Amino acid sequence: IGEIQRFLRDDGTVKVSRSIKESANKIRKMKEELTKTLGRVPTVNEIAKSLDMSPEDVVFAQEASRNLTSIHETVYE
Amino acid sequence: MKNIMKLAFSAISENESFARVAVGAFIAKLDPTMDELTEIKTVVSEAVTNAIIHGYPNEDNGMVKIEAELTDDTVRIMIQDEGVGMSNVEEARQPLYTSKPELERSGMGFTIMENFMDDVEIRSEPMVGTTVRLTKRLSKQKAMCN
Amino acid sequence: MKNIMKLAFSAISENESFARVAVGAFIAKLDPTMDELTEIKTVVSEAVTNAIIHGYPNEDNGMVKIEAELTDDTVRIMIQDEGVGMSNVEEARQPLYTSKPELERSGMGFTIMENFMDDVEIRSEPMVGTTVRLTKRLSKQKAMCN
Ligand SMILES: Nc1ncnc2c1ncn2[C@@H]1O[C@H](COP(=O)(O)OP(=O)(O)O)[C@@H](O)[C@H]1O
Ligand SMILES: Nc1ncnc2c1ncn2[C@@H]1O[C@H](COP(=O)(O)OP(=O)(O)O)[C@@H](O)[C@H]1O
Ligand SMILES: [Mg+2]
Ligand SMILES: [Mg+2]
Repeated sequence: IGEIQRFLRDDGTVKVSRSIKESANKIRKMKEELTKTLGRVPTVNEIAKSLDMSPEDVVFAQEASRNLTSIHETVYE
Repeated sequence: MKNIMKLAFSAISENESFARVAVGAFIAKLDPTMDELTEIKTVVSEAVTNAIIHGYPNEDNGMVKIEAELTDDTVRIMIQDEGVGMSNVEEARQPLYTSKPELERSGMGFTIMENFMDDVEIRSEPMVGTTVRLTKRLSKQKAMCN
Repeated sequence: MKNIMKLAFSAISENESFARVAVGAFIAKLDPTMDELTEIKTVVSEAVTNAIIHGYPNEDNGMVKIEAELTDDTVRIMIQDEGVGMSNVEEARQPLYTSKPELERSGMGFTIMENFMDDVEIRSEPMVGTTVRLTKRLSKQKAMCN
């Protein structure tokens, strides 16, 4: 059961829309940073490793933020 | 309105996190909480891992199928393999039961599914395969402004 | 080793970003650059949007199919609908050509696909549907130490 509890995060009741936006910001910053240090565009794995995420989750977070931003814009602006 | 997706992919462990994210991305439009998303991704992992390591222990060309359906605030997910199947589903569902202790399996896969989902249905037939159906109703107290 | 995934989903525009993530997450294991990832997600968007708005203009139950295949550093993606089809594919491929100027379409979908992918093949038949096949070889100059 400890195993189950480990899956639960402290910020668990936060909406995906908000949490994902934070990850997406980190991805954007990490991409800029790595582009400078590597002198080229980083790969998905390079971003994933530096943020301790899975490459698939990098793809998801990046996309979800794009999507939610556009929903936000159409609904609230 | 009903929204459906069907997915099939090579039964190799590299595809496990792809399956988690694909299902996660599909349900994301219901705007679940992070807990709900984590729970759903976790149960998908468990069921997909089972299909890959237990369903197709010796096969290279096996495919895992997933179907997901969204209606209002309810998520239905089916995970299916056409692998070796099980003869005793009741035994397999017991907490800590594993047929592969040598692989350091925890035997907690089905227990995790039962904990995180509202309903878990398992059908299996030896030499035909295994179908797991999971249902979860998402909470409705949504944050209105973010 | 070949890795395959097949996907089918309701032809509704909410699923466009799901399709982008599903394909993006599937190819993530080839470790594309962030730019290659964006290119592939963009072409998937274009083809899926075409299937939804042009392929199924009046239908509610249409399904869009995607198949993707990874071999070494090559990604092959097929996007298919069983919608209205096209009678003149050559015309449709022209930059700026659109049959729906009233929807503020840019007419650049196929041009974008051709720019971002190494190969673009379109088959279409009126009343049968449209199949777009896209191929891209990923760059190999990757950092070796990971
Ligand atoms: N898809 C499947 N095909 C065949 N057998 C399965 C499948 N899923 C589960 N099982 C059987 O049920 C047992 C319990 O599964 P689970 O609770 O996930 O524990 P674990 O995977 O750690 O063994 C497995 O050890 C296996 O014998
Ligand atoms: N899946 C499809 N089914 C039917 N017609 C299509 C499909 N995809 C493209 N077309 C036709 O090709 C034209 C050009 O497509 P595209 O270059 O993406 O421009 P746009 O989508 O902006 O019109 C469309 O306007 C439409 O007439
Ligand atoms: Mg298991
Ligand atoms: Mg278009």
